[in-house]
Amino acid sequence: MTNMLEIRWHGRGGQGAKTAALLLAEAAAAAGKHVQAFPEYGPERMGAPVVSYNRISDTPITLHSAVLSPGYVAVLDPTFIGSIDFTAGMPENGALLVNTDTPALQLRERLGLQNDSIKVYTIDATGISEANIGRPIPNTSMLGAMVAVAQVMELDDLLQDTERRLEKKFHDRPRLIQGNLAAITQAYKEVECR
Amino acid sequence: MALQEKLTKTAALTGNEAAAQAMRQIHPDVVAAYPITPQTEIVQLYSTFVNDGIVHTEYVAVESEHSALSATIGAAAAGARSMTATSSNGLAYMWEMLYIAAGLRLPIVMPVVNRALSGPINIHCDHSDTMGARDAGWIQIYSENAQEMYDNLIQAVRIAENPDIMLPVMVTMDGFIISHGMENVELLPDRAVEEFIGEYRYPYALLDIENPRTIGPLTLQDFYFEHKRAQADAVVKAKTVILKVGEEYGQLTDRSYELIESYRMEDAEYALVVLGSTAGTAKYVIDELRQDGEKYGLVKIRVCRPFPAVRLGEVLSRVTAVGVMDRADSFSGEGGPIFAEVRAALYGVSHRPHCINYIYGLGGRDIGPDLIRSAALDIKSLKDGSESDSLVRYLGVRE
Amino acid sequence: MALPDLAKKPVRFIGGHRACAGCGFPITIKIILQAAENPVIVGCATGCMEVTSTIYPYTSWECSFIHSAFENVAATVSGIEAAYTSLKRQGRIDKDITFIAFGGDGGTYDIGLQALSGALERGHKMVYVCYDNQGYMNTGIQRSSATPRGANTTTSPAGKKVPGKQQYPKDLTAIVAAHGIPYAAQSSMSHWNDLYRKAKKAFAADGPAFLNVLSTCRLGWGTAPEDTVDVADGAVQSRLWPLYEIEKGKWKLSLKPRRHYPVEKWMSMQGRFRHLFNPQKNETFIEEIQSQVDAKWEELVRRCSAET
Amino acid sequence: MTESSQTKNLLKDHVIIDKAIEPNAGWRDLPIGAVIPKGGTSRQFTTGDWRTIRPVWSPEKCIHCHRCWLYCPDMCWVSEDKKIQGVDLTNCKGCGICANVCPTKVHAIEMHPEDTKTEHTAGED
Repeated sequence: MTNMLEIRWHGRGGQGAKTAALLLAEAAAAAGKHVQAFPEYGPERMGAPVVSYNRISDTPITLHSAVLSPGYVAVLDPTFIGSIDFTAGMPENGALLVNTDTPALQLRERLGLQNDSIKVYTIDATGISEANIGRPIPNTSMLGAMVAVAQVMELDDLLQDTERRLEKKFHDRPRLIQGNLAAITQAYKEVECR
Repeated sequence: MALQEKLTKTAALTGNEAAAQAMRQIHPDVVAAYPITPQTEIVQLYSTFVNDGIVHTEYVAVESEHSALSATIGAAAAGARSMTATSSNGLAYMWEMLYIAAGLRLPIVMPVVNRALSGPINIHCDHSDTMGARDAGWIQIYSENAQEMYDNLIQAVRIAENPDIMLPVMVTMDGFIISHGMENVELLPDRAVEEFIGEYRYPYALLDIENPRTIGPLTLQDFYFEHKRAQADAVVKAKTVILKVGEEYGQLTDRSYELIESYRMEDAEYALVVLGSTAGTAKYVIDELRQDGEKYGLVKIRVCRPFPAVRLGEVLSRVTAVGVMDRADSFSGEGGPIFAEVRAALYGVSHRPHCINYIYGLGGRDIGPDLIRSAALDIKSLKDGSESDSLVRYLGVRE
Repeated sequence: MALPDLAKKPVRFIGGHRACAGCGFPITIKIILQAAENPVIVGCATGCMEVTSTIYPYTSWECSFIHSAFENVAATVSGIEAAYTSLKRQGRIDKDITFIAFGGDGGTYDIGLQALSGALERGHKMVYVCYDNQGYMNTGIQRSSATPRGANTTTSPAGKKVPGKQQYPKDLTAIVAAHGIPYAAQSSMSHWNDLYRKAKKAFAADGPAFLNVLSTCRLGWGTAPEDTVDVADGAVQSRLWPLYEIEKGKWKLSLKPRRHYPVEKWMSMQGRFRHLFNPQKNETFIEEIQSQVDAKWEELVRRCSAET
Repeated sequence: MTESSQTKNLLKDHVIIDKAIEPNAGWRDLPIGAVIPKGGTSRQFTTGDWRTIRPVWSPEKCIHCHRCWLYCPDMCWVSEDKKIQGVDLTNCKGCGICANVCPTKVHAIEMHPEDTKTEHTAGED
């Protein structure tokens, strides 16, 4: 069970934090992993800060408790910076992935991270989404970046599974599918670490 | 998410999706249901199956849970395989009809997503809803995860409709934790489920109009007791049937099921007794304790009605101390419902272990490995001590 | 249809039931069942009808019958109708079957109103029959929202200060009609021809239909058993219980009593209003009831003539 | 799900547990769920002994309007070929509705106290 990844996603209601966790779980499951994805449910509606989680492992996962010390944290909305402690509970050598156009080094300074062992990754997921899909929906870009950061699976596996999934949903909109795949690929490759 | 893509053999599904898929494969003739958090997704998905023409089910979007079970009762008595689903206050609103479904011996299968009962209102998991319905005459099967929810629902049809049983079955999973959590689930092919469950049989179908029957008459002092005695007998027989169905299901899937699941109990000195999703987390803790050289084991109660008292007695009589974890309080002043029943089960065994109760997780309060470990270590201290200090301990509540 | 012809059809509700001597509802059942051409499946709410006709192991029903609880007959029959629809669609059943739900006024006006409303809104093809005997008679004559003003019941007793039930009955037929179902009607077991004709229409309706049928409870009303039909007739003649129907939204009066028949006369036939006459007559109270009956009648007549 | 030909007559295939219900039957011998597996079993239950007065029918006066047949709550009046044959007192509770609904001018039914011997009642030949 030592190989189990735990991920926490921060977003706003309606922004896709829950979907990002579900997409990652589905892709990882398709790649043969044991997965969990679960949101933290409250009465919040659109716009409120929300959190969701993943567990991903090579062996079956029996834990059904909250993720308290995620090795990986993803932040879908840059406007959270300064208002939420993303690193809460993160262990040594954890990795923080933020959707922002701020370079990673600058972000690290802005966040004033106490723990030097935590790696900070940035990706302009909103910009990548706009460029490739034509809409500022960052979750597939963030998915690509997170797969790279946490080394969940090979990029090709992720692309294959996502394509299959999107084809079911958007079979009449091939450009949308290609745009999402391009966004995933770009985010996977461009994610920056400091 | 498109539904068809979920039809592969293994999929990542939420508990609610797994339940809806099981229902789709069971393919009831009638589903009458009312939405309630956290069950809502099940009825949403099912109505999508109906409106997409994937199932031939007649979907009755009733105006309340009372009517949901009433319509399901009517449909089952008419001669149609019928299902509903609910949670929490919805189950409470069905209360009267729960007893009637069981008393009329209608083999209805109902997923129940465990949620705390009001008040105060809370939408998260505990077992107060189904624990309160233990004596309604339904068979109760608790699921640890989404896979078990799926497996249990399919087996429930066979159990309910067995001619010796003919009782309704509720299959539960923990609200949000399982219902909204996505996990790997292995699905059977549709055809395999169809063959496993067979055709619906109710001997007194109302729609068999050439043979008019009266269902639900008034029975008085001269007959009511006999009807109830027969009902009690069916519950006893259900133990054998559940085992048989669980074994047969194992041949189909490599996942066989019993009344209880013993985890690392072979040489255990201490045991936890748990239901539902917490059993999974507790297994993780047991593994850790075993790594530390501590002889702990776990007993998961899968079937709560009929209550597996004899099996529990056999398994638990070998240990020194037992911690019974209840995700509901019975407000008896003497601990939770499972505690009372486990202790009663231990009365008849020659070597009675110490037995203590941990009430935990009410209203969805998280139960993590640390809390379970603290309870596990706590029962070890009972070894030489007396039980005179509080037998009922609240785990994870602020003092 | 002449009565002797009606008697040629086998009756699907038989004797040996244990309703009071002179009970009204068996007459209601008989007239309605004689009007059904198809095989019928009957659902019944808890109440006198269910309790007295199905005392195990005896049943007075010659057709398929189910009772499950008090407030849910509309939902129970919804399920049966859904089962029928499903099996028919699957080709597993081919007969035409008629579904009837019987409920008393307690099970219909009060505790069962939600289930009734739900079933009507969903559009199940069933005929819901309220056998309205104006109170909870099964449990010992308690008031319901169908009990007329002034009636003495065990929960609206004629006391020293309060002379029986204070409220006027709920206009259930209008409430039901407001669901926009294809057919709703008010009838009385005293007017068999009217009831028979309306039952026929109800069975033929393309969707849910509703019959609100006044059915005397001689025990609860305090009348002699032989007067069961007469006292129901009095309610119709006095215009307290008008006979009308609402067909596809069109309101139509079925009967316009010719002579003036004061409500007082109908009330004086019944023990439940005795306190309004003895030891002295409560003129103001009775007059007020009369004027309410008149106002309701005029409103109904306006509504019906506006429609034609 | 494919519709096999066997499922067509599913309702016909039901196993009917059609035991007669004995008054002293043990719990194993009763149909499940308190179902009464046959219609009209109240035929075996007699309510005639509730009666203190009985209807006496005069066939010569009867015009066979069938109002008695219709308004009898206990289905006692026997009709054959559109003619009233008499009253079967097995379940007659003596309510007197029949005598009351018999048209005044016809007056073919009278209520008599139970202790008087009467003729012209069906099934009493």
